[in-house]
Amino acid sequence: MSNIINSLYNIRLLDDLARKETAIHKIHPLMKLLTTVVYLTVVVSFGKYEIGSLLPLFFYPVMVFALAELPVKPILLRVLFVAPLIIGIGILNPLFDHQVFYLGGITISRGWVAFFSIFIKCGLTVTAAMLLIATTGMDGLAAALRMLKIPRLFVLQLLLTYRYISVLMEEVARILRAYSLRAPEQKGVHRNAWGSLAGQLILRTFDRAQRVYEAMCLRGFTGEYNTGGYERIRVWDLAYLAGWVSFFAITKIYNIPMFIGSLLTGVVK
Amino acid sequence: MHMADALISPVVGGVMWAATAGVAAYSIKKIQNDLDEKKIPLMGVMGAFIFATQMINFSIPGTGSSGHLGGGLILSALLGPYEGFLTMASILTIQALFFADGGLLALGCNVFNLGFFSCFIAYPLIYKRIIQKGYSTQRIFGAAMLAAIIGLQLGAFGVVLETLFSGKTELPFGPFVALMQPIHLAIGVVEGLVTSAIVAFVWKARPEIIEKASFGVAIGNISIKKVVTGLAIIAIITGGVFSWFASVNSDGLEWSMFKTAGIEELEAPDGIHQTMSAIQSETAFLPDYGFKAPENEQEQGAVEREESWPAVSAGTSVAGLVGGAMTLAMAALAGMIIRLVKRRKKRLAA
Amino acid sequence: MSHHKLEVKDLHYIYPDGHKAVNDMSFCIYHGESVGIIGANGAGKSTLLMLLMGVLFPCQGEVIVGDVHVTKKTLPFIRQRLGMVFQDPDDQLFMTTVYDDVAFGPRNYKLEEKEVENRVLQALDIVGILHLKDRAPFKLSGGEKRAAAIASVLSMQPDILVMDEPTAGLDPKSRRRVMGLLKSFEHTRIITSHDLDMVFDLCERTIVIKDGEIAAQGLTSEILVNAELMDSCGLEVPLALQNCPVCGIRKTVKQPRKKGNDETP
Amino acid sequence: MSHHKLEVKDLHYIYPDGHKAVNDMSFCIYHGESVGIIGANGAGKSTLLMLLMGVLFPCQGEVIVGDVHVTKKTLPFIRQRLGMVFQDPDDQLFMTTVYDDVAFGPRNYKLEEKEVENRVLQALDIVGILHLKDRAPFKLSGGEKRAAAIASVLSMQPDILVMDEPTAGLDPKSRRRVMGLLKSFEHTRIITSHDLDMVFDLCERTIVIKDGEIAAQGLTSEILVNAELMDSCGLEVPLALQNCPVCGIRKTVKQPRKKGNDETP
Ligand SMILES: Nc1ncnc2c1ncn2[C@@H]1O[C@H](COP(=O)(O)OP(=O)(O)OP(=O)(O)O)[C@@H](O)[C@H]1O
Ligand SMILES: Nc1ncnc2c1ncn2[C@@H]1O[C@H](COP(=O)(O)OP(=O)(O)OP(=O)(O)O)[C@@H](O)[C@H]1O
Ligand SMILES: [Mg+2]
Ligand SMILES: [Mg+2]
Repeated sequence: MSNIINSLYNIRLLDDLARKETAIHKIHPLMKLLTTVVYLTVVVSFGKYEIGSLLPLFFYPVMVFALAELPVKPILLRVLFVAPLIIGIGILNPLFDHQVFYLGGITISRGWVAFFSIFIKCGLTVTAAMLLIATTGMDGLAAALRMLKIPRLFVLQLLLTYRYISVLMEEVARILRAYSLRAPEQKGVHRNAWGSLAGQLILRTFDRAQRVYEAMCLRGFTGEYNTGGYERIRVWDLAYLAGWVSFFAITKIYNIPMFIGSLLTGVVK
Repeated sequence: MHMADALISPVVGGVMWAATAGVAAYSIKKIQNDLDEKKIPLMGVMGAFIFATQMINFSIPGTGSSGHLGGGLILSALLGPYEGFLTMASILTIQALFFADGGLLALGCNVFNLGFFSCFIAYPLIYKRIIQKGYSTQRIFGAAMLAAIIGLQLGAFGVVLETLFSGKTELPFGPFVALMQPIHLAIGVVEGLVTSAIVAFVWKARPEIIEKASFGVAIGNISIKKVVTGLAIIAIITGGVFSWFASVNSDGLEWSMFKTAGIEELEAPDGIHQTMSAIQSETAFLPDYGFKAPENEQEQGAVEREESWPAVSAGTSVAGLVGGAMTLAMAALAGMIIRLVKRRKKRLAA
Repeated sequence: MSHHKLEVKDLHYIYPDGHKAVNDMSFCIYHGESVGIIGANGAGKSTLLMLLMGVLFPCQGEVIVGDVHVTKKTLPFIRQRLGMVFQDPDDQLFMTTVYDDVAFGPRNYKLEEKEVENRVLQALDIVGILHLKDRAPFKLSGGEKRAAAIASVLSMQPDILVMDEPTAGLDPKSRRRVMGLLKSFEHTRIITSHDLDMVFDLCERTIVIKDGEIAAQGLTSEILVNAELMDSCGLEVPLALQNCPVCGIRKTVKQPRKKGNDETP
Repeated sequence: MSHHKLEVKDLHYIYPDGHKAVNDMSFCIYHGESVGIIGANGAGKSTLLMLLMGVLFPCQGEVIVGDVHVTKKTLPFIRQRLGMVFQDPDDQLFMTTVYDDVAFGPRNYKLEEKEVENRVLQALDIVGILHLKDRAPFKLSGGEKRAAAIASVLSMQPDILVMDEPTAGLDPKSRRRVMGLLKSFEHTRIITSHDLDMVFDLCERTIVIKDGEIAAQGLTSEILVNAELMDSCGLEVPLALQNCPVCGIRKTVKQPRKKGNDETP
């Protein structure tokens, strides 16, 4: 119940954020999508014991957060929400990987290093995906997908699913509310009511689908979802992509923290 | 049982993406031929329905815990397998984007695990076979239960394999399987119960919906065979290309030697050739060497334990720690400066 | 302008489950007329509207818009001429912003983006929700949603406006606003509603439906005051005409159309 | 019977997105009273009802039923005393037959099956749909669904009945039936509606809400005829009280509760 309400807020929050008008929001959706994909790939391409060289990748989310003026807290909360699952799997590392090494007299387990590596990667990847949607929005993303020649059927379906999630979740919330009012002491829905409860919902869903489609046809829909002209890709958009991609490439090739570290420690010596 | 980005390697992610894209493309083609345009919004709304029902936690009798609907099977039963698969794909896409369930790179894996097995294996080979003899409440129950359990078992096994191949986390095969499969047996039972309850309900209330879905679309054994063959080919080719790429760049031991030597060597270029190959291998999506050539698997496994661990010397680690801290501090600083500047600009404008 | 005439001949419709929802209806609506369609829950009003719009196709009989029969082939033509507002605005708003939703129709007709913008802004202005144009439809209140749904149809500039219960769930003020809007629309209007006071106020002519058949049709000022007819069709005389708490029960009126204007704030 | 008093003190509620929906409301409803809650779309009526039912919990202030504060702990107790009928009966009916649906509540209280049956049959009888007991809820007409939803709450024998827009979307006859039913219920009733004629007819007392605050409360016969107040809250005087075609516009009434009865068929 509170779960479903929270989900609704989350969707709506990201949706609202996507309607801001900052420099990042104005960048072409396709470029943002590509940047994100490259970023994710680079993040996950680091080995399981690598932490140091991963760190420069923090620059990307930080910059986007700042430039797009996004609130940090709600998005990071979402990341934490996913964390238990990752921790659940990651925690097995210290259990199975007992090898240790010494660093300045301290014993450090390799398993723990792997665990932290996973943890950081989780944070970075999840944040990157949320940032993409929070700066691009679903319509923008759909436009980008169409430019990538993803079949219109799929894109259309994606958009409709997205749109109807809010409507249906509200319906579910109302049904659950009615249920809990008459079954005050239960957690979850009792199995006797499973089928009919979900069944009612599905019948309504079917009828709604029918009506939605009819409403679309009545307004001249013939199969192509027109979201209005997306501007052409500008040089600036390309520069954005190129800039980030080269940064990612550099972090991938050179261990920047090590470089900085050697410089500093070298100076100290 | 969503896979997360952080747990997969680019190779596994890429291969599964390719496989999923292949199945999706095939499904789209199938649907376009069928061209019942009304199905598009139906798929959209059904996707939303699955999404919404996943928020309903059903109490699992006797255990005090609760589970929710996976969705693949019910989508196939109500819409048909191709539509079901595509719908599942958009649900997972939205979950990845908005809820950080799974991730964009892992999307291929997730769609495959949750969509392919239930829509293209469990549905046609189990559910449809049983239901073909005619609908009845018992048969719906049996078919849904069996199909749901098997679909989820396959999916869970997929998760195990993908995780192992990715090698991001230290999980011995045995215990992992022993952990995953029973959990998903329980989830499968719930899924089966829910699916059969819903399908039985819809069948009683609006039989035309269900009967149309299963008999309207011709999903004979031939097309299934085609899908599976196509998939196998895609998987073999992509996997092959990647592994070939891997072995060319770093022939077995050499590769691991290179890794062991660590990064310092990179900064001391011994001629253009070496640098190039170093860059290439570092950028070739293969640090974890997910796809091992089968013949030297043993050896490879043994070597890998040693290899991906960077050489540790006190000097480099201190430098690494200092540098890491500096990098993070710089990132934070940059962010704060931008915020400050923006805020000041706004204040000036106001 | 007789080409905007809408004619229904011997219309029959049976739902796939065998339910006879529309049974031998015939009527004709002329250009610029405003016609109310009333009847009890389940009488067949919405089904009739769907048949007019070519959302459903009759089992027998025909619908003629101007000189064109409504068939699968002529649908694009028909739909450019008729605009329909659904009973539930949620069914109709499917884009992420109100603007995009209202622009959906014009964009489908491949108009220039400039022209689309003109039409959208104009439509939003008419219904008084220009300030909501960048909001998400699902965050609006019930009344605002209804207004957005109406705008999304107005932007297509239809010759015939069809509305299914346009005032349900609206507060009295918003109801008046929608009524004002419908009054100022100079093309043909076809309206179904349980709000008989609105029908009384807006429609010159009324068609009463009972169990899928036309029970009566004629001047609203004659039909709606016929207590017996209303009663037999699960309806009743509009509230404004019922027993005045001050002077007792009187049910005859002469000029229904004048009434609402005095009251509108 | 003062223990069925419902008291609201300094109630505040802010939706997680920061929207202030309820802002410092205080009122008290006594046993057996029938109270109308009215206000424009988005005024905060539904939010208020949810706070009363403990579906939402206030950010500040409290709701007291009898002597019990509404908190997470007291919810089972509260919900046995308050029954709520939702705006859309579809949300409320989820079992496969009307009987099971009405029996759902009592069964959750672990009553004897004999007692359950008694209650169900009695509830169905009150709303007049005993003959529908073995039908599937989703196959009923709108009015029948509404009646079933009410029965499903009555069977829990609440001391306080809460209804959100009980007559929306109903045809005039069904509306009268629901009104008759509410009239005959002798416990406390709290009703929100845009159907001010119904409120006028059913409720002795009315609370007017505007932008989450109480704009006025008092006798219905005084509040609803106050054209200025109504207007400032996005409402208007009930239709039956608006210009009587015979005696002109008059807005004072003495005995609202008598009116409807003469008309009900
Ligand atoms: N998809 C359907 N399949 C079978 N019967 C249907 C379907 N839709 C509607 N009906 C039936 O057809 C009849 C007419 O329905 P319709 O929706 O036209 O009524 P209506 O006059 O619009 O009622 P309301 O005032 O409640 O909106 C009803 O008896 C209804 O049960
Ligand atoms: N889940 C929500 N999140 C944020 N704001 C909400 C939510 N639900 C309602 N609101 C807002 O709170 C205000 C009060 O809503 P509420 O549903 O109580 O209105 P209402 O008086 O019942 O209106 P109506 O007559 O349309 O039913 C509205 O402005 C609405 O936009
Ligand atoms: Mg209708
Ligand atoms: Mg409300």
